[in-house]
Amino acid sequence: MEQFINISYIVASVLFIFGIKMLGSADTARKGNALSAGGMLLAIVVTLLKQGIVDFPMIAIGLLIGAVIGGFWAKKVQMTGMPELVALFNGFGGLASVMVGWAEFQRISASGVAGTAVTYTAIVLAVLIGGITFTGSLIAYLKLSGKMGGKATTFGGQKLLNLLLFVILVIAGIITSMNGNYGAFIAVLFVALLLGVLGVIPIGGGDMPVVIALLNSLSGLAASAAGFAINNNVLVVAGCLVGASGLILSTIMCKAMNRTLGNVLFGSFGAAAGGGAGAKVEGEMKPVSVQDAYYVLEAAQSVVFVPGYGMAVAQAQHAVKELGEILEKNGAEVRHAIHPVAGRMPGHMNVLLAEADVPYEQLTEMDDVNPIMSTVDVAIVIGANDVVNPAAVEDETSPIYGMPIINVHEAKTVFALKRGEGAGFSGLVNTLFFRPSTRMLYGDAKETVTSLIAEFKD
Amino acid sequence: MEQFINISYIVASVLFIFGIKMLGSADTARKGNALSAGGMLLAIVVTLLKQGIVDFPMIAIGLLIGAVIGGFWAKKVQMTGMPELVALFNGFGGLASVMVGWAEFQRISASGVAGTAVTYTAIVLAVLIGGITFTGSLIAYLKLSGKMGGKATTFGGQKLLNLLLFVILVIAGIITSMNGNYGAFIAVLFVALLLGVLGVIPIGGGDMPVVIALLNSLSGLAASAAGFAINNNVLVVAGCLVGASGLILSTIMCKAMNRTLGNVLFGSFGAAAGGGAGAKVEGEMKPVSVQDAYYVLEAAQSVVFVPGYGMAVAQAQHAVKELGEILEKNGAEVRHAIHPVAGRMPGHMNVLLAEADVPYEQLTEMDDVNPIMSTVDVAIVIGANDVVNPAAVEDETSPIYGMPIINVHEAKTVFALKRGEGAGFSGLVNTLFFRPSTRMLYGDAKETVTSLIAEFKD
Amino acid sequence: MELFAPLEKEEIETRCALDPVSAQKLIKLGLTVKVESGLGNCSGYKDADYTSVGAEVISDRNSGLASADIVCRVSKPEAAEITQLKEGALHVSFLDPFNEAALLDSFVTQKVKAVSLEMMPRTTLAQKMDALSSQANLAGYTAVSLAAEKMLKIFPMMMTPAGTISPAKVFIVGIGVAGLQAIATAKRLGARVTAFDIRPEALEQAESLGAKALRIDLGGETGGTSQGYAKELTPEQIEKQGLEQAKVCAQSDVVITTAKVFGRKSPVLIKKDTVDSMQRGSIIIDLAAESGGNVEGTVLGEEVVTENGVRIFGYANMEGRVPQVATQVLASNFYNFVEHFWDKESKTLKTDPEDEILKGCLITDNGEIIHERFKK
Amino acid sequence: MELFAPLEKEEIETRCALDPVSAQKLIKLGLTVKVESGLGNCSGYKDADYTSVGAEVISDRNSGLASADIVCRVSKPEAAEITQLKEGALHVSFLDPFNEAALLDSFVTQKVKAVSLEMMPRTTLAQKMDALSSQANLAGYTAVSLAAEKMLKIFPMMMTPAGTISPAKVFIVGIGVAGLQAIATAKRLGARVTAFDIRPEALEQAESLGAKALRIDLGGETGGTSQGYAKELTPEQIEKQGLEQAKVCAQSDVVITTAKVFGRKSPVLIKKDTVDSMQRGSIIIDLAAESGGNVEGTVLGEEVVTENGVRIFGYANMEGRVPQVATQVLASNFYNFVEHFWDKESKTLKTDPEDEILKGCLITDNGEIIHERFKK
Amino acid sequence: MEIILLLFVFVLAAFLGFELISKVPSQLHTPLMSGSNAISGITIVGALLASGHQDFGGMAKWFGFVGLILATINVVGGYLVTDRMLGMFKSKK
Amino acid sequence: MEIILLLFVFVLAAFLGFELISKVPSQLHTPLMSGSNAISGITIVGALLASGHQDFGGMAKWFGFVGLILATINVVGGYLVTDRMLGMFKSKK
Ligand SMILES: NC(=O)c1ccc[n+]([C@@H]2O[C@H](COP(=O)([O-])OP(=O)(O)OC[C@H]3O[C@@H](n4cnc5c(N)ncnc54)[C@H](OP(=O)(O)O)[C@@H]3O)[C@@H](O)[C@H]2O)c1
Ligand SMILES: NC(=O)c1ccc[n+]([C@@H]2O[C@H](COP(=O)([O-])OP(=O)(O)OC[C@H]3O[C@@H](n4cnc5c(N)ncnc54)[C@H](OP(=O)(O)O)[C@@H]3O)[C@@H](O)[C@H]2O)c1
Ligand SMILES: NC(=O)c1ccc[n+]([C@@H]2O[C@H](COP(=O)([O-])OP(=O)(O)OC[C@H]3O[C@@H](n4cnc5c(N)ncnc54)[C@H](O)[C@@H]3O)[C@@H](O)[C@H]2O)c1
Ligand SMILES: NC(=O)c1ccc[n+]([C@@H]2O[C@H](COP(=O)([O-])OP(=O)(O)OC[C@H]3O[C@@H](n4cnc5c(N)ncnc54)[C@H](O)[C@@H]3O)[C@@H](O)[C@H]2O)c1
Repeated sequence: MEQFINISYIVASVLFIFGIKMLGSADTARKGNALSAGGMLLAIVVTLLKQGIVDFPMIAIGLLIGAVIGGFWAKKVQMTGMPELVALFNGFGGLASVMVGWAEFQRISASGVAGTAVTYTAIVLAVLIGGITFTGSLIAYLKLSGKMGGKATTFGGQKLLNLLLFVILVIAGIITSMNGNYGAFIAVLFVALLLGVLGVIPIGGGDMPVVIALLNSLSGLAASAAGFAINNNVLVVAGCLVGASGLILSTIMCKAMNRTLGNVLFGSFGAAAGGGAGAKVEGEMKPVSVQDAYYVLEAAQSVVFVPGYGMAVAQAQHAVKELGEILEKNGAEVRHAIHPVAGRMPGHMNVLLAEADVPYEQLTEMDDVNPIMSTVDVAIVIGANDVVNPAAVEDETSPIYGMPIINVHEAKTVFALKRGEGAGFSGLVNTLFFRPSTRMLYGDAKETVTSLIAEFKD
Repeated sequence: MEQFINISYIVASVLFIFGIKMLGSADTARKGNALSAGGMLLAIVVTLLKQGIVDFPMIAIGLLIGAVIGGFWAKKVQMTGMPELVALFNGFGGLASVMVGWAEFQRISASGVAGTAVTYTAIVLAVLIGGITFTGSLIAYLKLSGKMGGKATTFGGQKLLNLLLFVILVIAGIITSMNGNYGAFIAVLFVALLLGVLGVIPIGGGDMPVVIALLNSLSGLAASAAGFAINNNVLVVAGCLVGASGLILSTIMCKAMNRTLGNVLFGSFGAAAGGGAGAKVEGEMKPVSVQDAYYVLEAAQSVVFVPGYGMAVAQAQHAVKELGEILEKNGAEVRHAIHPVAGRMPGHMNVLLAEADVPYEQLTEMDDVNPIMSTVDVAIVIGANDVVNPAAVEDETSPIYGMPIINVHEAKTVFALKRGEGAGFSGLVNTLFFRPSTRMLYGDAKETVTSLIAEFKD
Repeated sequence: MELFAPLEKEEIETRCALDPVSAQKLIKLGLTVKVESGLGNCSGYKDADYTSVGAEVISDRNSGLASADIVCRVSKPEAAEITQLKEGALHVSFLDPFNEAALLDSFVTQKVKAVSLEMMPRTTLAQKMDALSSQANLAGYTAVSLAAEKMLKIFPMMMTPAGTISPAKVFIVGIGVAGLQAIATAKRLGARVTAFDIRPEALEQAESLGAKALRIDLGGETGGTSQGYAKELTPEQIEKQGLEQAKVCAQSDVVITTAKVFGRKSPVLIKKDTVDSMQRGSIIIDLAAESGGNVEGTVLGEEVVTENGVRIFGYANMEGRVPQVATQVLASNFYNFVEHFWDKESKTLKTDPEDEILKGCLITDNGEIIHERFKK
Repeated sequence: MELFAPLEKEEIETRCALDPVSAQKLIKLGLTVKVESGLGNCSGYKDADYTSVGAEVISDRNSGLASADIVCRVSKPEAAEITQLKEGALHVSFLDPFNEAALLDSFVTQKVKAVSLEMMPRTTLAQKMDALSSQANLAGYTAVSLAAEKMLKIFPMMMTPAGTISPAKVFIVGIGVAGLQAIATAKRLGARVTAFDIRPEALEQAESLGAKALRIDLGGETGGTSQGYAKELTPEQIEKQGLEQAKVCAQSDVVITTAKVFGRKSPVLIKKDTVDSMQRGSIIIDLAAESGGNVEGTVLGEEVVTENGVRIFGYANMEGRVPQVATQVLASNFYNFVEHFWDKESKTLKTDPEDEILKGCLITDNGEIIHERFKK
Repeated sequence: MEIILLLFVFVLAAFLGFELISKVPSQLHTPLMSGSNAISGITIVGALLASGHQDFGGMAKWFGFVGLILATINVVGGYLVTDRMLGMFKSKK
Repeated sequence: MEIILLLFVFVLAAFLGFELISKVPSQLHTPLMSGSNAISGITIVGALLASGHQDFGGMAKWFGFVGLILATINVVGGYLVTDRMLGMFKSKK
């Protein structure tokens, strides 16, 4: 029987593997979810066959209560409320791992025979990670559902407090692992719960989806740790799968926001520290990888291309047209904004874009695109320079002051495609490239656009 | 110490994982190989630390002999001789697994305590798979090195013999697994060796690379089985990694030859059976998936595009031009062969291809491309029909008999892009689409070409 | 066998029947090629170009006509010249057979095999000899280049520092070979092109070149004949078509009409009121002018400026505006014709009257009219 | 303020200074706009078009000139007309200031502010008022459309049933604004284009439009001045350049030259022997004809056919062949100029002589020549 | 040895987890998160053992019971919500 | 239990193996084959045990010895040949 159960666990794990894989692509996602649910059912059923499982009434009641609550909430929730519900569920999962760890700890304590260091360590990890997951998810839930201010909350001495808690945690953790001291165990639990709160409070509501993905990864790890504690392989495998894939997912989500994970998690601390000093700094040209640019574009709703002489030099027009088509298929609104002096002859861009068969309808004049620029998610500047130089509208001393430009600097994100630090025809420095919302995609424009296309095509 | 060894095994396995992953891409392949070699070294060294390892002189001698022979051959071999050497090495690996299994079998027999069914089964599998690998690889080696006729060899009654051997195998295998009977064990070994020979002999020399990849996968599985036999996790993991990735690799290699694995392995049987009857059959239109087409194109050295009216309807010219560029970058020679009457007006294809900026140098006239057509690896017919209808040169009763066509039917492989069964302008049936070397890529030409491009961009 | 290409006599004809390249190919085939002196003058070739490839340049037209087994020329012959031909000779040219019954009779009398280029079947196999196609193609191109040169505006769109120049709007009526090439050329230059034809498959073809197809539901039966030529429309259909077209015309800078109905006077597709609704300075090129014109007000061979400043060009022989290529492809058609029926062994033409192509284009043979449609 | 656009007097001038659209924009700005009756005749506008946007159409040229604060016109004025201008008025037109010292003196005497369009600085900021650019652009386009219309062959490649028609070979010498547009247009039509310029960056620009750049190592110093105009070459450099160019010319169907050196007679880039080496029927369009021509044998305003059948077009006012757009962009340049210096409050022009643009193009002011290069 | 093998399993699962997710379209980020959240409810197996196994008694059992309820909510709710999300996603397309 | 965990390890490794190789350019087919052939020489660990371990004696030991030599050839030769192939491949590019 034990063999059978364990083989079933293997099957369940395989179902989880397929489930996760299929969830990653639109066509198969729903079936993937069903598969993984099947795996879960299998794991639950065969567990009930385990030798030594006796208290079926208790189990039945527990399952029933849980299923009713979970089912009810899941059915009732509005589309808009789903993310916060997921956060809540995730928190419960974390707490469940805490409970499993705690129960095992109790069992060992009660049995009188001391557990091994490995088991204790596993229990500590399960409780620690599970605890953080629980309160962290709860805060995320509160923020998302508006029951708590969505803004990033920081307070003085927070860093110090965190440090203190960390020290306590390490000491208590070590003590527990060594000899299963109950007090230390409770200390770990307590600190974990606190850390979850403190960790999530400073993060703004807009970043919550990433945080939930990360907490989700953590709850997987907590389950995995619980698996080590009770020596159960399906817990280890399924938990670890979730842990790893969740981590990747949160990274991907960060990239789609043009952020890093570190920036999301600890960004507000930096902000708190560096705040106050409002001086306008020059900044630097921040390069971005094609892959990261892809994640941003993939999530963009409106995109404006701004071609310039560099597009002509690179002969990138066909690639640009294709990228435009792909973005449109992906659901974005695509425009090509042509500045009257772009290129080196009147109508330079028109010739090229007509050659690439960009429909005339997508060609937008400067005066038409500027008013909507602030609603644009991404402006892609392709080898243009002078025609997007904000100095023309901002810097009275600039030789091009007074020339109307395409105001890409108002777009949410700007990707500037250039080969290097080269100036435009007029030889002026362009402050656009130094702005916080601008990212540089260095390299020949055609190659860059082609690699962007490649990213879209998997 | 045991813990340490096992953790080192985990590290070694991780190195193998990275190694295989990195071997799959040109930039990292060499480093990947080095990493995996590092993993191997680690595995060997920590094994020597194992409790109970005492006979170091023996080990030293064995390692020395093996290293000298392997190193010498590896250094000496010519570039052209490498594949057969790999086959030989692979055979040795298989035989080594046989030996490990046999040694374990001996040990158990000698110890007097009967082994478990699981252990015996594992031993049988190790010996069986290892044995097949050994002789199979040997035959592959002989065929490749020209020491044996490269042609597929079949003889009457082969099928019957195979069946007989299979029955013996099953019976002997079961007996061995049940009670470790030595005679049955030897029978398994013997049959395995024979099966290896019989399995590879009927396969032609051109298909040997696929066979070696498959045998390589088998030798991995043999190692994995040996791992089960001696309860060693690194053997299980590394062997299984090789087994799975080798299987995928052989599938990929088959696709690159526009074949299926089954066709490669058992093709000659079919040929032997259906041979003789030389009647010209009509055949059928065989569709091919975009992915399989990709594998063929990826391996092609020379490609000819033959555009027709369908390319114009689909407005696929930009995509075609891009695919051409990609193929060129991939090392293939690319031509666009324009038939004078292709399209619906004189110069129809020229307008479109010029719009897509296909260089004039790549446009080839019918009379220039036909003489080299038989050396072309792949001809891609994009919505052309009448202009590639072999009836014009072969069927005197055809209304278009006498019109020169582009002889794509002479190319090694033809991919025909059409939406369905539609006829061309002249309304004639085109036998090209029914020929054995032709594969249909159904769908709008632009979409098909775009998906092909997507395949190339990973 | 001897092949002779006489000088074209019509003033307007800038093309000729043979260029040096095709002459050379004919000679390679085994023919003796004679051309009348000055043949290539208008299309950019000198007599020396012909002699250098082995053709004989003769000044005596009459002897050339009298001794030739094959006579190739562009325009139909004068009746008088037919009588000079050898009995059994082959005469290949445009003939306008529906309107030139007398000419056909001369051929009959003289027992000359007369091939009418107009009657070449529009099959895939015959396309290499199809002079109507090869010439219509060039007519389509020159129509656009003429329009570009005559227009007060430019074709492409340009977004310039001095404002945006909008692309010219071009409307092509009749999407045969000429119409398609006109679409392609106008598109290349950057115009917005709309196109119309009564044959639905032609609309798809226009789209395959990037034009916008104007789809008008004419009701009733429309479409092409089996030969690929357009059927004649009922008056109601023409009415409805005119209405829809007028709307497009009013917005167009250039209108090019190419609709011929084979063997008849071309239909009038653009009425005077439509022309009057067009903008000052816009241009109409009527490629059907020679067969009566698709536009009310077209005058053959002339530019007409209407009161409201619309300019209608009814030039004849539009393909003759690029005489060098027109001659090149036409000569190639002649060569392909000869080559197709050439018998290598006997070094003569094998003219099997059951051949599908000959059935289409051979009008007279052996002293009688053998073509179904012209039999009396 | 009052702005007046007089009729262009030169016979060849088809453009005019104002189109209705820009007139309307000027009126919106707060100016009173007067145009002489018949102004837009050649460029496709009627007097009614002007009145409908609020401009005043007057027949009395003299009163118009006398009362205007700003006079806009295309070609330089007759000296007599300058004396009719109001003191302190602004006169904007092409002036050819290097060759018309007398005219400048008249402006000085009359105390008129004269702006020379030729002298507009070639900076990014001034580009919207740069009439040289806006017109050269159209000249480049018309050069190609003229060539297409005049050629015996066609531009695009066509692989047809009647043989392959090879693409026309076009050679563009001088890759300024006109050269670039010529490249673009010829490429669009399907030609193989080679281009040459002495400025290396111009070669890159040609390539950015898909042309093949002819790279000749001239040795010594070459390149543009800071203003973007070309420097004059030494005789040896011209020699060497001629040699390389001759090779390309010999193979070209169309050669278009655009090389002007500012303020001087244009360099002769294509010598007679080069022209003689070209093929019969090939075409040369010399866009520099007005300033002397880049080609030996160019005659201003005419088509010259050489002995070996090469046709050299030295037409003047090429941009005037598309007068409607030429007027549109030129008027837009005028408008942009006025708008740039317009003071909304006072509804007058703010002409700060320290302004970089005015420094470049304002020649006379307050009864003296203030431009550095023309000061005596 | 057993713990080592568990560790091995853990490492392999981690690699597999990383390999499985490569490029997820942004519309699927939330469902994927939600779906894998449901999988993380696998801790339910632990809770089942703790609440129903004879080895566990007293407090431990009750902890297990609470854990069971929570984990069940996570599992049941998680799968259902994910399914709903994916359903909408599809119909939207 | 141990055998089950080994099986688990096996299954996970199989999935990982499938996921690792997706699209290999055709020039790399042979090196990849050769490189993974070298890895399959991992059976050398088994041979080491068989030839050097005290538990093994008599015939078994000698089988192990033969296995050791063969596996070593496979490992050493395999890695070297692969490296040579990849070296040429690079210089060719
Ligand atoms: N339109 C006209 O008629 C005309 C005529 C003459 C002059 N101009 C002037 O030209 C300018 C036009 O502005 P613009 O924004 O189009 O161009 P721009 O200001 O000249 O800038 C071009 C940019 O493209 C980049 N680039 C060049 N080659 C590239 C390649 N292969 N891939 C990627 N990037 C490349 C260059 O940076 P890197 O070197 O770092 O790559 C440069 O910053 C204006 O100043 C205008 O006044 C216009
Ligand atoms: N060149 C000329 O001047 C001229 C003029 C008139 C006629 N023609 C005649 O036209 C023919 C030209 O031959 P051809 O080989 O170019 O064309 P074709 O024989 O007419 O064949 C076109 C093929 O394209 C396929 N197709 C149509 N739309 C498609 C799409 N969107 N995607 C993919 N496939 C598509 C059709 O099959 P499905 O329907 O199954 O997709 C059809 O088999 C000759 O017979 C010629 O004589 C030529
Ligand atoms: N088989 C071949 O290889 C071959 C060769 C040449 C042409 N063709 C086909 O023959 C057909 C005719 O070609 P063509 O250029 O000689 O035709 P055409 O000169 O006879 O007529 C020109 C076009 O005008 C259209 N037309 C006629 N009446 C009209 C009306 N009232 N309104 C609008 N349009 C009208 C016709 O449909 C035709 O498309 C085309 O489909 C062409 O593709 C086939
Ligand atoms: N700043 C701006 O926005 C702006 C506006 C318009 C033009 N420009 C620039 O000004 C430059 C000149 O433009 P243009 O069209 O008025 O020039 P142009 O008419 O003065 O000369 C045309 C071209 O001929 C070339 N040339 C001169 N002598 C030559 C010789 N011997 N051989 C070959 N070529 C020779 C010149 O280099 C120039 O490219 C261009 O680089 C253009 O991009 C800049």
